[in-house]
Amino acid sequence: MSSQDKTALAPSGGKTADKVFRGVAYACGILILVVLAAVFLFLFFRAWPLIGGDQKANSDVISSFTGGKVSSFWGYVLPLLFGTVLISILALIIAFFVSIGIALFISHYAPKKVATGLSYVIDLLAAIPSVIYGLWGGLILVPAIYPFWNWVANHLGFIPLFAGPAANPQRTVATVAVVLAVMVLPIITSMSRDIFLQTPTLQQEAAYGLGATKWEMIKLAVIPFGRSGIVSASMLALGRALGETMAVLMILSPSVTGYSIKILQASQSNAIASNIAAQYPEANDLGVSVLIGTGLILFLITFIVNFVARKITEKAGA
Amino acid sequence: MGQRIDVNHENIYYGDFLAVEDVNINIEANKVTAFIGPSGCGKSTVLRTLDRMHELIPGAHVEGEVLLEGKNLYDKDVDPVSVRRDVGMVFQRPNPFPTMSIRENVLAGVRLNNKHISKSDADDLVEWALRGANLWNEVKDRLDNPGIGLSGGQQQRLCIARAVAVHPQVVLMDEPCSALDPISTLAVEDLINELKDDYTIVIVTHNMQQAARIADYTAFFNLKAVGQPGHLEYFADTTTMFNNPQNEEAERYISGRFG
Amino acid sequence: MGQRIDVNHENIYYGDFLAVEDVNINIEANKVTAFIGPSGCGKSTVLRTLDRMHELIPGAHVEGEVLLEGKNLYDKDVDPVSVRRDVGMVFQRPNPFPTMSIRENVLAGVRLNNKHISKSDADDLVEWALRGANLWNEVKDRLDNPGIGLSGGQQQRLCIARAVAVHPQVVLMDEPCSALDPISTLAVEDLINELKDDYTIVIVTHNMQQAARIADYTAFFNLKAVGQPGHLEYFADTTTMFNNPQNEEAERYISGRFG
Amino acid sequence: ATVAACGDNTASTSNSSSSDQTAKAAPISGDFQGAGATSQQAAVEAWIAGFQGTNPDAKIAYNPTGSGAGVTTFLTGATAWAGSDKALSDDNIAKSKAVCASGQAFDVPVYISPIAIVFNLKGVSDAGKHINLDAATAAKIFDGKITTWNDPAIQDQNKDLKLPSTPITVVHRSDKSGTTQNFVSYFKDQAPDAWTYDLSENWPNEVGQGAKGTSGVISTVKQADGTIGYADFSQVGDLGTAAIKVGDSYNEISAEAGSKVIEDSKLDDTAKGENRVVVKINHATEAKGAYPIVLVSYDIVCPAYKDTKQAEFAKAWLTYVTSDEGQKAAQDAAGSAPLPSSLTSQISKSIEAIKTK
Amino acid sequence: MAEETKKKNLDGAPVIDFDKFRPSRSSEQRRNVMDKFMAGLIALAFVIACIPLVSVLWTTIVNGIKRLNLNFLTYNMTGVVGGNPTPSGGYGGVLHAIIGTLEITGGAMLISIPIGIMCAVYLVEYAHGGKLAMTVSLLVDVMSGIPSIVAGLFAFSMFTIVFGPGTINGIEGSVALSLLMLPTVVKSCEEMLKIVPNDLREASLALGVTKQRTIAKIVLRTALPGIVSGCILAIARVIGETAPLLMTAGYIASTNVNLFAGQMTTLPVYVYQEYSKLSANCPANATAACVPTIPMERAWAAALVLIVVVLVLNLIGRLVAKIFAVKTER
Ligand SMILES: Nc1ncnc2c1ncn2[C@@H]1O[C@H](COP(=O)(O)OP(=O)(O)OP(=O)(O)O)[C@@H](O)[C@H]1O
Ligand SMILES: Nc1ncnc2c1ncn2[C@@H]1O[C@H](COP(=O)(O)OP(=O)(O)OP(=O)(O)O)[C@@H](O)[C@H]1O
Ligand SMILES: [Mg+2]
Ligand SMILES: [Mg+2]
Ligand SMILES: O=P([O-])([O-])[O-]
Repeated sequence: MSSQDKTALAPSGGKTADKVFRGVAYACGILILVVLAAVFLFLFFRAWPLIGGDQKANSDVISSFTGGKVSSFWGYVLPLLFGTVLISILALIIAFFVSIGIALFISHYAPKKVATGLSYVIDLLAAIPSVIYGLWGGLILVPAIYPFWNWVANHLGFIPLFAGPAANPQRTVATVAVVLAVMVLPIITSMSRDIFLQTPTLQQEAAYGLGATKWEMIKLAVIPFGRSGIVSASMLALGRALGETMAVLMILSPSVTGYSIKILQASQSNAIASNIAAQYPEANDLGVSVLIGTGLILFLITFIVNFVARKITEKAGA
Repeated sequence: MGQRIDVNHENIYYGDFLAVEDVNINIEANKVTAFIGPSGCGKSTVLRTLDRMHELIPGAHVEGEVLLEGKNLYDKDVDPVSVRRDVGMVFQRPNPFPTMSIRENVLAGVRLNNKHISKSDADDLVEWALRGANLWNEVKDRLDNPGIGLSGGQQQRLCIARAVAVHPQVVLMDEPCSALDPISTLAVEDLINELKDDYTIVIVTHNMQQAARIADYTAFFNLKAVGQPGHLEYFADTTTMFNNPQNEEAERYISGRFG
Repeated sequence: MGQRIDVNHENIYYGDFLAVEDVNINIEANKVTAFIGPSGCGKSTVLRTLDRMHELIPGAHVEGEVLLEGKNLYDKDVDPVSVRRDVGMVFQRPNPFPTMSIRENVLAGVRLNNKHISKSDADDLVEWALRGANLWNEVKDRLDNPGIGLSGGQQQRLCIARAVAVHPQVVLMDEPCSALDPISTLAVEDLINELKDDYTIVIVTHNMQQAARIADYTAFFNLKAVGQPGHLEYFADTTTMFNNPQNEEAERYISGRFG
Repeated sequence: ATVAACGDNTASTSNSSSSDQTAKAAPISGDFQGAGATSQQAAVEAWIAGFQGTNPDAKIAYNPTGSGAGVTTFLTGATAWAGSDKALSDDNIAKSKAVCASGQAFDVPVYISPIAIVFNLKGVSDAGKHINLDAATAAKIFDGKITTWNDPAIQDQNKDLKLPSTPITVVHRSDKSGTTQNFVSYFKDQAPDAWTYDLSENWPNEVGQGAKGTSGVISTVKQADGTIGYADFSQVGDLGTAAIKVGDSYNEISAEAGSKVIEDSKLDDTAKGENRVVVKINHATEAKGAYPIVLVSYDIVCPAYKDTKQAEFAKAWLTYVTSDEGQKAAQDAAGSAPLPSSLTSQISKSIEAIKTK
Repeated sequence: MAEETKKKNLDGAPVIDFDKFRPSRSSEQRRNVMDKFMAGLIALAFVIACIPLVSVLWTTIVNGIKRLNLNFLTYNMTGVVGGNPTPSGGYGGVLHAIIGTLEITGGAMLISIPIGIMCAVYLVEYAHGGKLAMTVSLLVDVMSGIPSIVAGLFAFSMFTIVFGPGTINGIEGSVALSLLMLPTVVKSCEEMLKIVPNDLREASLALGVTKQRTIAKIVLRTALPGIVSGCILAIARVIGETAPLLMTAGYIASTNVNLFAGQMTTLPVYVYQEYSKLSANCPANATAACVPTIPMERAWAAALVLIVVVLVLNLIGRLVAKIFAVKTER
């Protein structure tokens, strides 16, 4: 037998390939750090005049952005930040439950043949560009959704969030949140669907074997298995919502400055990303620095959000 | 009290593939019935039709009748959930719920029906079930650790504890001891012996000694050839099966055990 | 020719947890050595240190020596890859490669190492290995079907075929028969008997009969208490172990088998 | 540039015009880029098509990035010219020295377009009727001081209309925009008491709703009853427009009416720098038929380029664009107002200053 | 059975009154109702989601089909003036934008997919949760939150610094997009690699296969369908980006096939630009062939083309996934 002329522990081939592969993998890992550092440094470098430049010129630029209402950077960016987070969280709340529902529908309720088609539809929707959502939201949804939000404002107006009167046309935070929810929904759906489908049959059968109904089986086996996947999908979705530019830009009637949770009224809030897009084309050099400063803040906020989410995931996974 | 199961003219399919053909078997109440036979002959498949787990596989379906105390499990108006509540199951591979503690694993089934169980009732039940599965002494100090942290054998015993904790009328076991060491196996066999006072037990085993030790009746499944459907070759009480089988194939198979 | 393994003062850790303590054992070349013992005592753990699979678990490490023909596997200059090429392994749960056909599964060890092998050599090898695992007749007509489509028992035999196809010098088996029916088990046992002409075999089993049937030497592992490290309690040739053990614990354990 | 012809809509008639071309200078060829004001986009498209009719080998691209970005890009030297809704700032002029081969950049008006006050009001705009507004009333509406359509201030000026009590929804630009600045500068000049905000390209208050771009404003105005906004005249469509009080009459919007106010305006003598032609719009004009709310958009070029080809192009381009032919093309494509003859000699003088040798 | 045979296992075990835990009629009913209710709710979730989805598609198709013809697909926007027809008989088209979209997205794929996969391999196969790996995977999460507009600014400035001010070209857009794709690729590959059972790695390693070959031929191969669908999602994430491309790739009316020089139009930018034009002017003396609403019509038609391009890419991805599909365990 051929094994007989083998000597014990003869060096194996492929060691160089092994090393190279490993090296490339490490390099790619580290590249992430480098790229991120580059982005960080650039943003910081471009935003530097805000800190190190002529403060008088800074206030003038910011005043020109706000019609003289605000002249300090923080006074400018914090309301924007508030609006960004408000819109994104609302979108996530709307999308989350619907997405999990759809994911479960595809993974565990719909007949297998139909499910493939349905998940194809959802995948496709993830690919609909935000500019199309912007078109659709601004031209179709805004007039169509007005009666509904008007109804909400009339009947639930005692809740500060829904304080009326509902703006007409509905170019409001509420409508934008709905559009962003539609946009991020496929992200959460397709990721959680994939995870749900991976739930080990053994786990599911264990639950069924105990006499669980389908829903109980899902609670016992599917959701716990998919939990960290759901959280990370939601975070991806939140990240997308926080950074969404075109749809917000094309739908929302923004405020210049100020904090408000009146989501059914127009000109109450604005988001950082769409504000950059709206101001950038006409901004001068210093104006661009201010806008990049706001971008840096947005970047930091996504950092914090993701960091917290990450900690939650880690705890849940333990 | 355990309940009897009668299987009449059962054909079992995976999609278009007929996996097991024309099974007729009467499983007595409060007895232990063992399924033996070569790999791939359909023991697990038949077992899983007894609590309608089979139909969870897409495309899988069953023809014929499975009567639990005379009531066909496959009748239109029968809810598979209630079938599985009355007919418990222990699987070939241990499958504790990975996110749950040992304690919660045991209680998982009971919690479905009883949202609020008093702490003391729960404690009692956990202890009873874990003792029954011969796991109590090993885990009593770490009931709140995750069930997935146990070794394979321990996990399987945990699954047995979980299954009996809901107090089903019939318990199906698919090679429950194949991952267990002899001491645990013995404990489980003892448990099976005890359980038959209250339940009907059906067990798939590849260990003929085990079948001989614990079963009252033994069903021998066979397979004409690979790709052909399996079938029930011979069914007899265990003594007859192992000492004086009236079926040539069965005899060959059983004596082959010691070949 | 098989090679001998000598384990000296081996302590095995999972992170900080000392799982197995001070193992000393001499595994003879071209013999079958069986590991037995209660669940959780560390049989699998020790076995996995013999081809450095243990260190794949993050945080896991080993103290002491494992000498393959006098050469310490854990020496700095030893490549674990070449260790694993010389020391094959069959696992407790069947794990065929899901992307590969039956044929490719058998050839995986050869192919993945970028060895070029002519079609006829490959055919011969596939047939040789599958016959050895008593699977040839069942699968010869569907060698190009996916390996994952086989039943559990068939899958495990496929994994055995895959392991022997690379002609290792030592074959480690972790409860390879726990998912097999008796006929397949028998075939595998026969195979083991054949293989020991060329290879050294170490097998973990919970089936003492199996150990008695096939092993030349038997090692009994034990566990003082749960949470304590396991250890090698008693090592002897199989006849002594089963007929006249010089160790009380071992005797209790072995006789308990038939309790 | 050779492969780029793929998919081009080449005019089958393009050769016919090359006969009269022979009389003039040799046709321009090469790649030329411009960037800047979005307002000029439709006109520039027409100009490019027209220019290429006589210079088929010139490949011209205009990126409507916005005036600010257009000027910034121009000042890096990456573009041959910039389009801008604003005249150059002193700072820009200073920076341009580094980009131009010699001298400083200058701006000439190329595109004049009236800004319409558009509204959507049941029973009025859909009946094809105008409303009359004076500067103060309009300013108060856009400042949220007048909130219903039947407010006496409006009703008094529109005796023949039956105005409903519908609330007014103001719609304004949400992005930084030259249109906004030109629009509110009218209020600042003509109704300083009603409009107290600083002049800015950003909309200064939170009245009503903001929308991105002229297209956003128009579609928002269309979406609800009672809305009022402002937009480039060419985008008005079937919305109602306001006639603005000039002197004692209310003048309706039209391209010619927009041209008249420029004709009646002076050059801005505060614009420092050679060759510059910057219009100081005379919002107080009382010229007959003039419509005072207009946007003037400029082209920004260097008097000398490091690459003479660019200089040749810039000169030919501006010559064409400001010619009657060019202005006619813009009028057809974008509905803009023609450059008044009062400006043309100034403009030609500046263009002549571009050195092509 | 008699008390004396009471099982030795259960010595000391509490006596349980199982009737207490029997399902009562009400609890059974509650569970059944809950099950039905949740099934209903879950199906409802799908229906709710379908409303906007169908509406988006319907709107795009109805509005887009009007101008979507061969002429639209085979011409660019040169020589298009106002609402007038072009010499070719159409009203301008998207050929240049289709080419730009494919090239820029392709460039982004070539940059980010290899890096992303190898980074995931590093995280899952090599790092074993070390400090560096924790940082990397944390930063990947963070990176997925980079707003696209910031990615655009980053690429713009990088090219400005390296290749001189005012540089605008296709590859610059690819760089911006790859920054957005990378975290999605890494994350989805990471998830997919994690799902590959450890059994398979062990089986391969135990055969004496090197780690590199185990990863390349077993792990990546097993995860391939998941990776492909992850990459498709990542492409889907960027193919419709508008804001960063406005800054980096620019906008041009003619066709440019050179990714490395000159401005390039992509479909989303085209849609946005046409939307911004809203309507075209038709002079008073214009013929009936002059269509004032043509820019919006082109915008919708291009949106439809964009959706179709995405659809085709998806189809290709699915086909690839299917061809290499792994049969999962029973
Ligand atoms: N999910 C499935 N889809 C298709 N065929 C299946 C499936 N599960 C099992 N089979 C086939 O059905 C037949 C019976 O399989 P089964 O698992 O019941 O055998 P078994 O007697 O339990 O074998 P073992 O002792 O190996 O567990 C086999 O031919 C098997 O290939
Ligand atoms: N990956 C792991 N991490 C930490 N501890 C482990 C791990 N695997 C096993 N152990 C622990 O090591 C000890 C020995 O386990 P091992 O699986 O080797 O036992 P065994 O004798 O093979 O048991 P069985 O017969 O059930 O397979 C047990 O206490 C187990 O809990
Ligand atoms: Mg089975
Ligand atoms: Mg083990
Ligand atoms: O042309 P504007 O976008 O600045 O109005």
